[in-house]
Amino acid sequence: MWGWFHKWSSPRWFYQLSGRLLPWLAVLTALTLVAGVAWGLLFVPPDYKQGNSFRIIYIHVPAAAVAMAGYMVMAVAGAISLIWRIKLADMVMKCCAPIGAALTFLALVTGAIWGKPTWGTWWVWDARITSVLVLFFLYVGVLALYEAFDNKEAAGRACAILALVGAVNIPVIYWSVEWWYSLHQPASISFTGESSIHPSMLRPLILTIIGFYSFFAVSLLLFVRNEILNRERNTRWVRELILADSKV
Amino acid sequence: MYFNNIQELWAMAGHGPFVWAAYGITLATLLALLWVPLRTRQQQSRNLRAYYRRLNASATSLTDGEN
Amino acid sequence: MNPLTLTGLCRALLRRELTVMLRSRAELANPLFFFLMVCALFPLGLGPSPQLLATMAPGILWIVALLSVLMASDSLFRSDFEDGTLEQVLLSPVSLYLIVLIKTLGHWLLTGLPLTLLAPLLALMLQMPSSGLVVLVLSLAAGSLVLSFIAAIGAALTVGLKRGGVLLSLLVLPLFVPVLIFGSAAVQRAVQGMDSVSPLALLAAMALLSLALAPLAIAGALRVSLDQ
Amino acid sequence: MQSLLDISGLGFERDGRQLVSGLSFAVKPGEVLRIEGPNGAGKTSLLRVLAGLYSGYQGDIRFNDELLTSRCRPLLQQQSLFLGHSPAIKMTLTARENLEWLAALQCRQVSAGILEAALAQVGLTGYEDVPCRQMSAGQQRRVALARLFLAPLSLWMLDEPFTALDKTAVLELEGWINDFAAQGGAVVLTTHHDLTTVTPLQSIVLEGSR
Repeated sequence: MWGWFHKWSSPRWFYQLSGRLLPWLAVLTALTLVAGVAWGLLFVPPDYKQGNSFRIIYIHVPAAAVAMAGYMVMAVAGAISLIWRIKLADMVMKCCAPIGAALTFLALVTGAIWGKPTWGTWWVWDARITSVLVLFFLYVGVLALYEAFDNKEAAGRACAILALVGAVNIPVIYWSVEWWYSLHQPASISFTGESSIHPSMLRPLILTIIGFYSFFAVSLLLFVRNEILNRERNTRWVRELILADSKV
Repeated sequence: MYFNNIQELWAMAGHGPFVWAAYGITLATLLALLWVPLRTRQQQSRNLRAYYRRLNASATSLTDGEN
Repeated sequence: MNPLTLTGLCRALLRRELTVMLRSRAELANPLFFFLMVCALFPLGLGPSPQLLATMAPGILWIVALLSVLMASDSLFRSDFEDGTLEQVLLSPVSLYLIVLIKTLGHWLLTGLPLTLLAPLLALMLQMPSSGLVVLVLSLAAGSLVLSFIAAIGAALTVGLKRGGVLLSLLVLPLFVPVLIFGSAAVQRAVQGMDSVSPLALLAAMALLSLALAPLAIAGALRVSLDQ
Repeated sequence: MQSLLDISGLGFERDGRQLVSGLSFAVKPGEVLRIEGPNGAGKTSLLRVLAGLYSGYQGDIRFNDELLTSRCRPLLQQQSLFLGHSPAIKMTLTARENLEWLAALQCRQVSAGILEAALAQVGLTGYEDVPCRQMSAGQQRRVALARLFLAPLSLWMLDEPFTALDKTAVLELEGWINDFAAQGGAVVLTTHHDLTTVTPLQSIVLEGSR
């Protein structure tokens, strides 16, 4: 039973597989993002209450969703590398962190920009945005911990534990922030009030969400491939690949 | 298209600057998340080539790396 | 040389923790003075008006208590790491989960609990209505336990690092968010006369959950930090 | 005679350098094994790998023919003692409190008699209730060595045990090692001090990274 698991976790096999997958993923990302953005920006009528600023939803919501999913991917990869000590999982975890942090930051910035024209303040203490802010702090924690260790293998295992503890806490954090938000319900500044946006306007959102997920995969594969080459430098296949690469 | 001309699209009834700023920052971030790995890939192959040259000089063996 | 019973073992481990901490009494007082001083800063910063302070008191007390627990937790494993006793703990056949559980509980007894007992005094200082005092103590008792265990995870992760102090707060503050939310909400409700059973119940649930799960993460983190 | 500790094909690397690879040796009861080599050759690391403090190694370690996985090593931990560079005692505690706690870590209840006998053996009679902070470095090292006499052990792992010991203490320690070996115990140690009076002495030399 362990045969396939072992084969799948070999960096070389992953490098070859990702090489074949990347072009298709890149095309999928480009198509969905361009179509979704064009549809959302150009063709959908403005929201009767929020005007045109609601169009930012098409990038804000996917960024927040993928950032959260990215943290879960990081935690799972960390768990795999901790339990079975698979190098590949450690690399995937290490590469998830910067991408996830960037997407979380993007969600915060687009959220702030969206808040200004709609509610007149750059920062809205809405339940969703506050949770994304805490998620951003979790990412910063993992990045800072990884940099603090000299021995990178220990750094990987420490970050795996932190990511797991964080992942266990994310539902509690999201739920407690929702509870906190409903407790201090200010005037109905409801950010996440998609329900108030007409459903037909949300269709482009599906496209952009798919686009952001596949973008995450593309960027992650690119980072992981670099990491594989770096860590497997003493192997014959990497050497042949690099030296062959130089002729091109 | 909902907007009749480019000026209307750009202005977006006053919300244009915000919408375009948000989309601009998103585009920049996504491009950065693609450009950084591609950039390090080139630097890395340069470093690894130099590393292999040093390796040749001291002629140590390579593992087959099949694990 | 008869083998040690489980209760004997727990008693020996706990006695050692408490003796070590009680031997350096000054160190124990630091979190308390920190709690006192920072709470005193708020009226200086926000102005002395009793109404303003009364409404802010639950939040201030909880935030400063949280920071005091965080400050006290940095030294949890560091002194044992420096004099080599932590290495012997990892070499012990006794399950690391148990040792870490008792060590963190002992640490909480001498840092988290005193903070909880000091809080009512500061609440009066911050003009908080006395109707909230009981709930304040209850919420801080359960809350400081959760905070101590979460901070212990961060301390275990950063014990091997030279300048781990600031990093510790960076790691654990996001994890403190739910505790702070329910803790200060419970006290605020009590102050306004509403019943605060549900937040308190949630805090108690979190306390039990962290009591059971956190030692797993702490043990794992110690193994990683010392496995270099 | 069946070997107590059997190492085959042991290899590990530190900071990217392969310090040891393909190392195989065995330690039989009654033997004293000294690990030699230049500084940075991995002597301490090898000892830490044997004790189970460092799990980043390849190869097999068998204790009484039972393969030690990095997770479960209770048999080894119960019958052996590892003394590292630092004496592993709390300065604010007294010798008695330190030894009681360290014995509890080995699931052993130490009666006052045994504890005082162990301290007497290392020449610390009367120091039972003195905080270790007020002791000299040599005396603190003696408190750590007293742990060797708290319970019947079959393996000692000593890392530079002679540091901070004066002349007489060095001879005493060599005597204890000889007695322990005579009674069938095994000792693995690293030291720069040349062991004159230790009898059946094997040694392995780590050349250090090429």
